Amino acid sequence: MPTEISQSETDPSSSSSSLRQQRQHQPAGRRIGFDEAREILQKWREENARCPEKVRDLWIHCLSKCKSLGDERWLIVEQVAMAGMDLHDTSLIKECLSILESKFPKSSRVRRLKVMANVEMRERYEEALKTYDAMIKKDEANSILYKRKIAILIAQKRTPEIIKELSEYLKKFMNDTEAWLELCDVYIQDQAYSKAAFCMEELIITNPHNHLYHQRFAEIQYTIGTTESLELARSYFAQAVKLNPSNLRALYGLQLTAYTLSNQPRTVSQKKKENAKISAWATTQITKLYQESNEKSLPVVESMMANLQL
Amino acid sequence: MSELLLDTSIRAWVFLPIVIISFLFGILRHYVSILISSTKNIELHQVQDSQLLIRSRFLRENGKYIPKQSFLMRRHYLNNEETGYLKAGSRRPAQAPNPMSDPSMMTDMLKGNLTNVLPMILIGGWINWTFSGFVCTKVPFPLTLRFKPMLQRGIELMSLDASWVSSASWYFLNVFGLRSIYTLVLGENNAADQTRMMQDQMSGAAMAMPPDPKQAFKAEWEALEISNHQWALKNIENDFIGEKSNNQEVTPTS
Amino acid sequence: MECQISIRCFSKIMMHSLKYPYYTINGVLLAEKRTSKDKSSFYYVVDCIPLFHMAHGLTPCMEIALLQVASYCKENNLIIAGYYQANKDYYDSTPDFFASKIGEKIWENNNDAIVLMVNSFGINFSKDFDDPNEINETLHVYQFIEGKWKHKSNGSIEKPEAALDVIRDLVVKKQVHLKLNDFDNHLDDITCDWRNNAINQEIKSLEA
Amino acid sequence: MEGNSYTLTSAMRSNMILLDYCKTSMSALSGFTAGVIGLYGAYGFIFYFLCAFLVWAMILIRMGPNYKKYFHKRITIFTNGLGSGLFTYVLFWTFLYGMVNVY
Repeated sequence: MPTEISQSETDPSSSSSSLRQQRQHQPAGRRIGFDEAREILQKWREENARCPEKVRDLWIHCLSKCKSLGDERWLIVEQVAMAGMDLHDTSLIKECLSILESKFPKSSRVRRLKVMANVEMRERYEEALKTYDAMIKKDEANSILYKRKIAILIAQKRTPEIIKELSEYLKKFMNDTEAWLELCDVYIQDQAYSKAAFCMEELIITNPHNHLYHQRFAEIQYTIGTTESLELARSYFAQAVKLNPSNLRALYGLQLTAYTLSNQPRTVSQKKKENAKISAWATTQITKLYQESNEKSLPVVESMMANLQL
Repeated sequence: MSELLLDTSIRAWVFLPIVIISFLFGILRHYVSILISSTKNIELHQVQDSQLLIRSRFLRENGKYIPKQSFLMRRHYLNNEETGYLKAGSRRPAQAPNPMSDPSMMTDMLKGNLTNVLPMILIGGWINWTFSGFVCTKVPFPLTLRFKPMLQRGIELMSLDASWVSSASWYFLNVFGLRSIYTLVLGENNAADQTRMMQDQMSGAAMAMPPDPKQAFKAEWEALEISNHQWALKNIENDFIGEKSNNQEVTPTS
Repeated sequence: MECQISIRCFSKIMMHSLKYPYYTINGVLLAEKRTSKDKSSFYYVVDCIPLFHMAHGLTPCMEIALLQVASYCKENNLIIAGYYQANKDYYDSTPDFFASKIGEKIWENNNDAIVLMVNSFGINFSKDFDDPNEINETLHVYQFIEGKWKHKSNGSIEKPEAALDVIRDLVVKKQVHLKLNDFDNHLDDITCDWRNNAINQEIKSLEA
Repeated sequence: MEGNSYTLTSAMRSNMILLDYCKTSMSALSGFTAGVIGLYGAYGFIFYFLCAFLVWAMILIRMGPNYKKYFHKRITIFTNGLGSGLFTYVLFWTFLYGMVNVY
């Protein structure tokens, strides 16, 4: 059967609505066969999932002895090495790196892994930065090296420098959604919401069908909090709801924004009425969702809604 | 249908060997090309250019999903007369890639020739020489006389029907027809490709750049210049509350 | 003023931070409502509601969550007693801008409110502790004094030894922390309940 | 799916590769068959398109109604690689036809 190209939010296997992938959890206590282990690892590689303990387990129990992996083996070894770094498991890292090094003695990718394991992990950040700079000089178009540098800055919490480096990076690799998202986060932590909104706009342009981008943009606009941005927030929450009618965050957001807007001083009564209507609509949608799948939370939600009624 | 009867030893000594040779040769060539191909470093400015073009295209196509102000700002950033990136790109002197000035390019070209063109000619010539003059087989469909020089290379017989195939032409037929078989046999992302991916980094970011970036920039600049902004989210809430849009002032930027 | 944290509250905070070690997580602390006459300087945090692990720094979801928790509290005769947060950065256990802001909001309604910063970095729950009070060091209590959140003391957990046992049982043995639902999970999947009644029951049975 | 989904390019590429495999195998096998049974002229080409259509229909049936999970458009499954498949088909057809019917 071919692989699914689309991940729907309703699919339980990918239920996270995080913009980034997050930790995946496999049911524990089950023997996992060789092929299955391989598939799981592949899936995690593609999704950038971070669950080092499970990766290590799969490697030790299923895959480390196996020779029939073909060329996928090297990718898996790299993945396991990364997991090892997450866990500070030096012997595992050493094992993986020696496998990779004997196969690819001159690879810059392996070299990067070595720097990560030997320099970054020991928190000798300045040295790592220097090494990466030297590597970038040799291979200018290698985006991973730039990202490593930025990651080091993030680890050191050097916010102004992170912003500077990330912007520089994004001038070179303009369509790196991951980097835009990171920059957006950094700006939010810095309370530079309008700049964060700019980053989100960039992401919306690259994929206007992703409701999560719209929702996040609306959240940022709501956080800014002026009347104008609240109206923007309302529109984008509405768009997110339109793209995914079961997006609870967007529904709540829509309701909250409409409520806040109608409570703004100096609002025209016509607008007030309109906002009230939207708010009521969102409320019914939310109630409907709860009635369908989580009846017992309904009382709390309803009493909260009562506070938000006009 | 075929008034011509071919000797079965032609089948055993000409027809089949050509198929086998061309097949095995294709596989050999594949591995040799892996062996000598160099890992190519992409230039930073190439990546940058292609990313710029993609971003501009996104802006044109999906710009309607962001507020008007943001759209105009981005368009200005890309298109303004003094510092706009697209403008600058289209003004940049066209640097014709001169193979003579760039030694790495020359070796790459040489390698490409070495693995693709040269062997084809060599083997083709050799086959033409070894198996010359045989009528090998017949294509199972009628053809016009125009195909005669194509299919009957090495046989100058006026009276022969056009659908008969000579040995040299049979070889070329094999070369073309087997191409997709190679992907089947060797695998699309076969050993070689993945190893190369490990060697350097994934350079998926650098898409194929058009040969002349100046032209591409100019075209993109023009396309972006004439693109308008129609906010797609205007009055979107009214869909929910079932109201015709009559209150323009609700939308903040328009 | 003294403030003591129940085992249930502490273990839920720990499970939340262990479920999402790479994110900034936060939640609110709940205490029992006190009558105005009750002037004891003792403050007992019974429970907590784990709220978010992503989109840290944006307000709409936070507002919704606080409103819902508030109405939950009203029903169960509880009050929001404070806010807890564990930062993404292991070395940082000071309240950031948002922690202070949300803390202030809670403080406006309840002048005893605290901000609890959590940092369990480097603590290995599976091994024995020399001194069970060591786990108190995972919590840092901040109080709102003269318009600023000031570090007051380490947290004090009711019966640290028992708390340690509970956490060991839940996290190391049964991996219950992976089943803990916060408000973010609830928003992603409406069937996940942020009250975590099943886990509450389990903690109760372990405590007994 | 509704709008609430996003596309994984890697998965899409792997699907395309798989589809290519199917197509190539299909054209090679149908070429074999056509050669062995000795189809001549237009019948051979009709046979090719018939086979391509059959494979298309089979893939569609296998995927069921939610084909959008795997491919964007149904018709691309049919058109993809039709031309290059024809080359392969003609080669195998000629090959087997020659082996069986000419000598």
